[in-house]
Amino acid sequence: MGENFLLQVRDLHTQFVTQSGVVKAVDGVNFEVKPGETLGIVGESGSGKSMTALSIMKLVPSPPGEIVKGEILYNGDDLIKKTEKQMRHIRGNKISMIFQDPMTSLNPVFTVGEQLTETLRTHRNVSKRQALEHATELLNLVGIPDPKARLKNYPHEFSGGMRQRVMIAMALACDPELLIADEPTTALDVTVQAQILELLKKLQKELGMAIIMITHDLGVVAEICDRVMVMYAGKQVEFTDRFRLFDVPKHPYTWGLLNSIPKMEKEKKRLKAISGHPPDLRHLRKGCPFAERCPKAKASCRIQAPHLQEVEPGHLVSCLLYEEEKVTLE
Amino acid sequence: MINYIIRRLLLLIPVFIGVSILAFALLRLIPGDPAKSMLGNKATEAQLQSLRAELKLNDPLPVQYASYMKDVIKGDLGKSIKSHDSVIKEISTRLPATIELSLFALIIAIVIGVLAGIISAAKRSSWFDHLSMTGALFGVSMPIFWLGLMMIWLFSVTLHWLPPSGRLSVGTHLQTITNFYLVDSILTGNWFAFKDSLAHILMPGFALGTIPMAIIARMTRSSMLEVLNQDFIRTANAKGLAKYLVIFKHALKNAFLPVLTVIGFQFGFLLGGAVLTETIFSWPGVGRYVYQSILSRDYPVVQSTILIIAVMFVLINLITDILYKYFDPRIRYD
Amino acid sequence: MSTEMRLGDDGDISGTASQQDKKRPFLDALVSILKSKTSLIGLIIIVLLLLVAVFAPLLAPSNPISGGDLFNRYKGPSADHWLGTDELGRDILSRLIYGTRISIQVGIIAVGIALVIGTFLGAISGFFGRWIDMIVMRIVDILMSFPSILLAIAIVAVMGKGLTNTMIAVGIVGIPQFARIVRSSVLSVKETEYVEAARAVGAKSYRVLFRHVLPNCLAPIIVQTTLSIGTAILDAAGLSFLGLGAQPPKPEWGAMLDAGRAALQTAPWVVIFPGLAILVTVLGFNLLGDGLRDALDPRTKK
Amino acid sequence: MTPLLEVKGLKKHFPITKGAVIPRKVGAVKAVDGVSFQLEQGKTLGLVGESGCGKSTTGRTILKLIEPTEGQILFKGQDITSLKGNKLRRLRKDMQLIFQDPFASLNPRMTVEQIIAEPMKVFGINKAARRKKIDQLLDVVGLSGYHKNRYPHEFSGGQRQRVGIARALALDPDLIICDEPVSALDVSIQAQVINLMEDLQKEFGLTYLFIAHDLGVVHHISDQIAVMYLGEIVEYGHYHELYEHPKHPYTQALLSAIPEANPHLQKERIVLKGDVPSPAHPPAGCKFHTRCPLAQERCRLEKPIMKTVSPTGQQAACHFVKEVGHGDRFVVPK
Amino acid sequence: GGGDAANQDNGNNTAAGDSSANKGSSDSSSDKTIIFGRGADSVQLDPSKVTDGESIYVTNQIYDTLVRYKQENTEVQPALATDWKTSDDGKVWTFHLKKDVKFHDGTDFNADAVVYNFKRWTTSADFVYYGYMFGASKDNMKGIIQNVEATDDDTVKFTLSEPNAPFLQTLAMPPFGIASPTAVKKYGDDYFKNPVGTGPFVFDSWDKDDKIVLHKNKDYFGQVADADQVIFRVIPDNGARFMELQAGTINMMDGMNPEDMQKVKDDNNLQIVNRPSMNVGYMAMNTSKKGPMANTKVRQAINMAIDKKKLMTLYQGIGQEAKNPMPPSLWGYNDEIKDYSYNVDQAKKLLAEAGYGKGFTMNLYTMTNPRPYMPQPKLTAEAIQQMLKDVNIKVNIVENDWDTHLTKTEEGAHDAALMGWTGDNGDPDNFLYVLLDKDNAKKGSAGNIAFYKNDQVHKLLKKAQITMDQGTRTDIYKQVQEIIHDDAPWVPIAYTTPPMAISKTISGYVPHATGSEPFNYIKFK
Ligand SMILES: Nc1ncnc2c1ncn2[C@@H]1O[C@H](COP(=O)(O)OP(=O)(O)OP(=O)(O)O)[C@@H](O)[C@H]1O
Ligand SMILES: Nc1ncnc2c1ncn2[C@@H]1O[C@H](COP(=O)(O)OP(=O)(O)OP(=O)(O)O)[C@@H](O)[C@H]1O
Ligand SMILES: [Mg+2]
Ligand SMILES: [Mg+2]
Repeated sequence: MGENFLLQVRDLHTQFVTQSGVVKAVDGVNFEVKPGETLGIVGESGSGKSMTALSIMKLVPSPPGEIVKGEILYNGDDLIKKTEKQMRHIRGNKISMIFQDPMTSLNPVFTVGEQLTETLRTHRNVSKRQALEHATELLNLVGIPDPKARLKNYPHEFSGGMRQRVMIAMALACDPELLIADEPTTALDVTVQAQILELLKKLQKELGMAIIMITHDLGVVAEICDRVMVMYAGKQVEFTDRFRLFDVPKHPYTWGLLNSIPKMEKEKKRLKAISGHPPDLRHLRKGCPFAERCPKAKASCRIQAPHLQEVEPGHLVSCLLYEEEKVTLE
Repeated sequence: MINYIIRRLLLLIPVFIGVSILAFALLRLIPGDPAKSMLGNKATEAQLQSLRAELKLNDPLPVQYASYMKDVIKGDLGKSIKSHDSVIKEISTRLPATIELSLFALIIAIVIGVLAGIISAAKRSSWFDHLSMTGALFGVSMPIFWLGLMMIWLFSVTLHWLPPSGRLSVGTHLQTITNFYLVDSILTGNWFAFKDSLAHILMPGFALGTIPMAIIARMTRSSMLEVLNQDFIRTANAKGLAKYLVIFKHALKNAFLPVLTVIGFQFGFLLGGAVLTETIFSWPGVGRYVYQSILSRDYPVVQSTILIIAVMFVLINLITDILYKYFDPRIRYD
Repeated sequence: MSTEMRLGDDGDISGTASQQDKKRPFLDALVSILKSKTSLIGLIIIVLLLLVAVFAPLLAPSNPISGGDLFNRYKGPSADHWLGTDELGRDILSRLIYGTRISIQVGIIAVGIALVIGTFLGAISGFFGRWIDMIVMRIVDILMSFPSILLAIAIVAVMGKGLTNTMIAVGIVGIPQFARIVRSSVLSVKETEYVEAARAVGAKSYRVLFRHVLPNCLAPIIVQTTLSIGTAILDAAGLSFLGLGAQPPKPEWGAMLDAGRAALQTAPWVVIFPGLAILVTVLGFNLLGDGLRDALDPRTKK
Repeated sequence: MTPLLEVKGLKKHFPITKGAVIPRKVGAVKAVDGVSFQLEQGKTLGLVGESGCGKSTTGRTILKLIEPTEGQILFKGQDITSLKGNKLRRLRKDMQLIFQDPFASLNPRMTVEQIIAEPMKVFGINKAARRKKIDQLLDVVGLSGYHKNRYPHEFSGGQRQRVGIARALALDPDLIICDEPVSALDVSIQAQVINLMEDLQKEFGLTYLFIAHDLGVVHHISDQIAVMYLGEIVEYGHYHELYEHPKHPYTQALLSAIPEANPHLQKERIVLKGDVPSPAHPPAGCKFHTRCPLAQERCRLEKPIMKTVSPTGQQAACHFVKEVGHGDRFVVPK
Repeated sequence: GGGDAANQDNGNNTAAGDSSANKGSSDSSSDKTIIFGRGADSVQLDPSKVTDGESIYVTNQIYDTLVRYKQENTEVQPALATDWKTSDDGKVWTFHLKKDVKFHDGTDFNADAVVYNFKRWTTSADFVYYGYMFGASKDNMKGIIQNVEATDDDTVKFTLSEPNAPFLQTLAMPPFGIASPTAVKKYGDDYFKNPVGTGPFVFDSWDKDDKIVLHKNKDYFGQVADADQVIFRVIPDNGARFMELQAGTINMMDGMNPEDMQKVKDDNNLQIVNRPSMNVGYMAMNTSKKGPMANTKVRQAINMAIDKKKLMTLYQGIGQEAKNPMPPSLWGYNDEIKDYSYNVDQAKKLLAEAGYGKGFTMNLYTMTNPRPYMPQPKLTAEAIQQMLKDVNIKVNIVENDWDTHLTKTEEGAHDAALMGWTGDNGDPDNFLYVLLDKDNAKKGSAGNIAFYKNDQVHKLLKKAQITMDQGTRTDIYKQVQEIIHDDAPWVPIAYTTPPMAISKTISGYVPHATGSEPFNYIKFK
């Protein structure tokens, strides 16, 4: 591929060794992020979204977690081979990350100003004054009124939405090329979520960084992502652009997911739920992990593991249905 | 803030009343006759009678209590039955010894305990972690009276390194200002006395400080581990901060809050532990004194000492509480 | 109905981390204790102590009380007396072995007192709140204002010396700890939705408290109990060391230490071994307590 | 026909107290501040609103798990507002609650069988009858008999929610208050539970008060929807009409804020300023005026009343909507 | 001793400041300092108010009495009084006082001072010894001393209500040390910590529970001390105190662990000095209790069942088996009495005769604190417990601190109790009457805790009290001892010679039988 990618993740495997078995939290994931684009990662709880993101940052809690295989190429450099010290130079500087829960992600005993300038002073050789000025600008950028005064406040003096804005400001402090947002709006109310999504859209337009947006809300995906990766039980099941994902979903799981969402139509139809529940990652059976719940599953699905395949240009799916014969769903 | 402190102080009033009643009642319930213990076995019945009258021992208990409290409020803690000296004097000559010992033990405990706890948490599962936590486990299980004896046996009897008892060697002279010998010897520039009093306080200080040290180390470690697991630490790491900053700035300030409370509580332990330590090391402090006074039913002494110790204990906890809130910006007072 | 549900017949169907760190029944705790090296050591120590206590008459080489000969005082460790003899010429090993019975008895009874009273007070205080809470907590505050050893000494002074009174004193001193721990877990459990559910179906207060709230406070209570046994043994030994606890000729370890103290220079073994016995016993309970805490506390399961 | 449930002017103010010795009231959290509605047998009323707007408190007050401050609750025509003791307990048979958190709402120390049996035990139903009922309930909610002896932690979230539903059904209630029963579940599981609840409603003629913050879900399950803001109902109406033609600016903003799973739909979004104000200090006048894009001077001063805004009975409390007819109560159309 | 961390060269370091200088003390860096280590602090330094040895020990250095015991026995010799005479009826005593004696505060010692002191002792029940020795009570605060008057500056006349044989002996007791009236008035209630006497040492300072410092009285009318300073240090733990002695930081101590005796013998720098015995340690059996203890045969059997030879191992050579209620060092001791010999079979036989062949259970009260006559009371009790088990008597030990022990035994709570007595004045009356006369067998305030009541003994003891001739009295006391031996209210256990360990750098120290002695005879090498 001659394209210029900001980030390329190749065959990433991250696992946890626990008392009750090995959890393959990320099990062979491949994707790439182009400069300035927004990549969405969706999937149910426990499907490995956060671990994929933390693997990129090399912040997988270790022990018990460990990246066991794969490459993470950032501008062509493999992050996996980097030392902890080199990584600290990249984190918060080239790649930033914001987390789901703005309530707990800020240190409660330091002022917001302290936490904001800290990032700057770590990565940029600036004076305290300059850092404070920059921090004021940042707060202004993310839409916090009266930024100068607010710098002296502690996190608990902000509302949830405000805190998430502070988190975003902190992530943007050093003009990163890539922003990873792990469910940044899940803990927020819809009206506040709308504010944050608008803000992210605006910032991306202005600053031009790439975003990896992790979410379980297909609505959010539909709204801001350029391309989407769907994960199930640590595996990547589908990877394509958002229009194809919603218009022509290929994987039965994606399809089931879309059908599970109540549509706001006048005529109420019974929901088409996916049966069963996600598998225990410690005791994965052979074959496709979705086979147990898949309405299209065949005997072979329980034996043979599918591979990720480009079934149509720009549309990758991991399902046996497409490996043997081309089938279209509904 | 001031309001908060005043409110907390007011809240202490019922506790103090309770404590004083308890201290008062406990002592009256002890079997035996203080008049007799005062006069000895050669006293006549008549002598006993007149002494009892003098000490108001024949009054009903509530009357005794009321008159005691009236005096306490006036700042008069009464006279020791045994020595006839004013209780305030008796206690104030011994209290500095106990406080010096307790503070010394506490400082050792905090310095070593907190450091060991931080390093253990930061280097979880390292040999240091295993070693210090095993040590801490032995520490919390330690009968300190035995530890004290073993220290004496080793360092005094066998090795002759440290003196087995007292605060200062007999021939050593020290001009007392604060009655904390270590402080006084520094203030007067008397290095010989400083070395001497340090040699004396080492063993009792360590014996007394062992359990708090172990508790503080364990608490610091688990508190640090808990904090290190929290989201904001992940944020700090994601910002690319250096590791020492993450641990000593972001984690420690949060983790220290619960440790602070534990430290406050340890002070009470130290005051109690002083009974045993002071007995073993012949330390002329209140711990030993109150124990002996309990045995000889020296009512005014025991009552007042218990009251003073309880007040100190409660105040220390109040102070740690206030510090806690002072350090934690999330808590407001109004 | 609900044809979508196809349940596997395997029991373990929880799929996410958050599902696992919920409270488990105590069988699981036992398993995880057996798996942890340190708590296993604790368990082994305690089991051994219990065995020694039960089989003391079979294990002890001689009579711990009347087995002495005044002409045989302060003999060092030898083939006849592995740990030497004491101030009355009695075999120290035998006395230590019988002392196990006393220490375990002290630990269990003292903590039993603290457990029953403390749990009761903490439970009603946390559950009913208001003035009950106010009163109980003030009492607890008052008790906690005394350094515990001092309070225990005072109580023994009032009730008279002896093992029984020592157990009671150590028990009383332990009450506030239990009351506070139980109260705080009752307070948090009281707010849970399953307690609200119990109320919503019309269960009466006592039923809610005893069937829904208290069973869910068991984990901290069990941990506290185990750790308290260690502390109680330590405190009781301290009181005996001061001459207030077990009276002669009871082979209580603290009392043995006290008696041997006079001969520290000439016969240190009289002091060394009883102290070691206390240390190991308390260590055993602390190890087990730590293990239980890890096993029962979902937070440490990460 | 009288509605199954009627709520008139319901208020719940949680006092904010100060002072530990003598607590005094210094304010109130106006969690529910004058809520009125009617709910007919067999229907579902959806209650939506942002976090903290008082949805759960409304539900709990109706169940009399907390005492209302003001207002009236009529159940089957009977005023239950001040019921106490055994009468209240008997009422509990007819009203049940399903919780949001499938992990916190089941007693972890009880087996599924015990959990489901609990309500029946409380009402003294004998063992044999209980057994039979439990088997029947398990079947109804899609669990198998062999699940009976398992503990909650052995189940997945969706299954637990089924156990919670079975418990709620154990006494054959008429009304079930569902407090965000699917919010904690993943989409795929959420759909299963919604389907189950719909089936149960049909089969047993249940009436639901369905609380949620997800408009999509509420839209799907409800007959009528009430939108709450800061303890008050600001709009009320038929599920689809309200969705298609929201009249209140808050409802409009809420609807526009929902990201829809349709990439082709680029909707014009109304982004509200700021956050929901604290219910302890609600704004005067129209409570929404601080965030309302249409707010005028009048809104700051004058509290809007509920107005019927469409012939089908849709109502809204806003100065700027046109009134169609009168009535300050909602009537579910037959 | 070993190289303790304590100072060797403190002389150079004390120049910085001397805290004890507040009373104009002498240079504390003198080599001639007696540092005496002991287990407990003094209670008060007013000897007339205290009963404890630790107080008396110190006051004995500060005060003089009218007459004083000789250094090596309890014979009386002149002190503040140069000579005396008694009237024929034994009721009037006249003392001539030494001239030109001054109190430490510079005021004159004279007859008025003596009168002042005796009057003072009749003003309150606090003056315990006065009450006890002279029979004062609430109604009669003066007791047997009807009148004390100064007939001139140097003469004092005592008028007694009845003759009192031990009167002179009693006046030699340290509690009757003469205090400076000026100081008593000046300090009032605080006098007890500002003692002023005429003795060989002058009070300097007192740090409670730590040390009392005295310095030499250069103008002492008797032998002026060699030591410049005396420091009494409190080191409660016997073992620790001994270690200080080994380290050389103290040079005298009392209250050794018997176990440490051998260590002293092995140490070239230390020596043991035994205090002459004037005490007896015993087990009293409560004859007033119904049951076995009231039975003479049982008491005799118990006497036979106790192996004193074995018990002596607990005394480590400082004890001598006792057979009488008074020590052999006193005149009037009956050495012809043959002690019950250890014989289990005989004991069992006697018990069977008394109807207790199957044995019984009894309690045995004991004290926790070591006493001079019983250095290891706890162990003694335990040993007795073991021995009596052989004759089927089950013993429950009840252990109490000293005060409680006294209270309990005086009330008669015990079946048997360990007890002992140190003589006050070297008169047999001070043993036999106090400990075994029915006058002193009153519940609640008994000196006679065997509650032994024998009318013949009573008659004899009373007669001895008013007999002034020592030969006659000797005969009476020997007879009393025989009766008591047969009735066996006690098991006499030991007479001890309490050991003092002292550094070999001092000499001339002669411990006195009464338990304390002035240090002015001590010499430094
Ligand atoms: N510390 C850990 N030890 C063991 N397993 C872990 C640990 N952390 C995560 N896992 C497992 O890794 C898997 C992936 O977790 P991850 O957090 O990536 O899920 P997610 O998709 O982000 O879910 P959510 O939507 O709940 O955030 C889960 O099955 C989880 O059980
Ligand atoms: N027991 C209580 N004491 C004081 N305030 C309370 C209490 N319970 C609830 N509140 C307050 O009342 C308000 C409404 O709470 P409620 O739980 O009813 O909101 P909700 O709409 O259910 O929110 P959510 O969506 O977060 O569940 C909140 O501000 C809450 O803080
Ligand atoms: Mg996640
Ligand atoms: Mg709610």
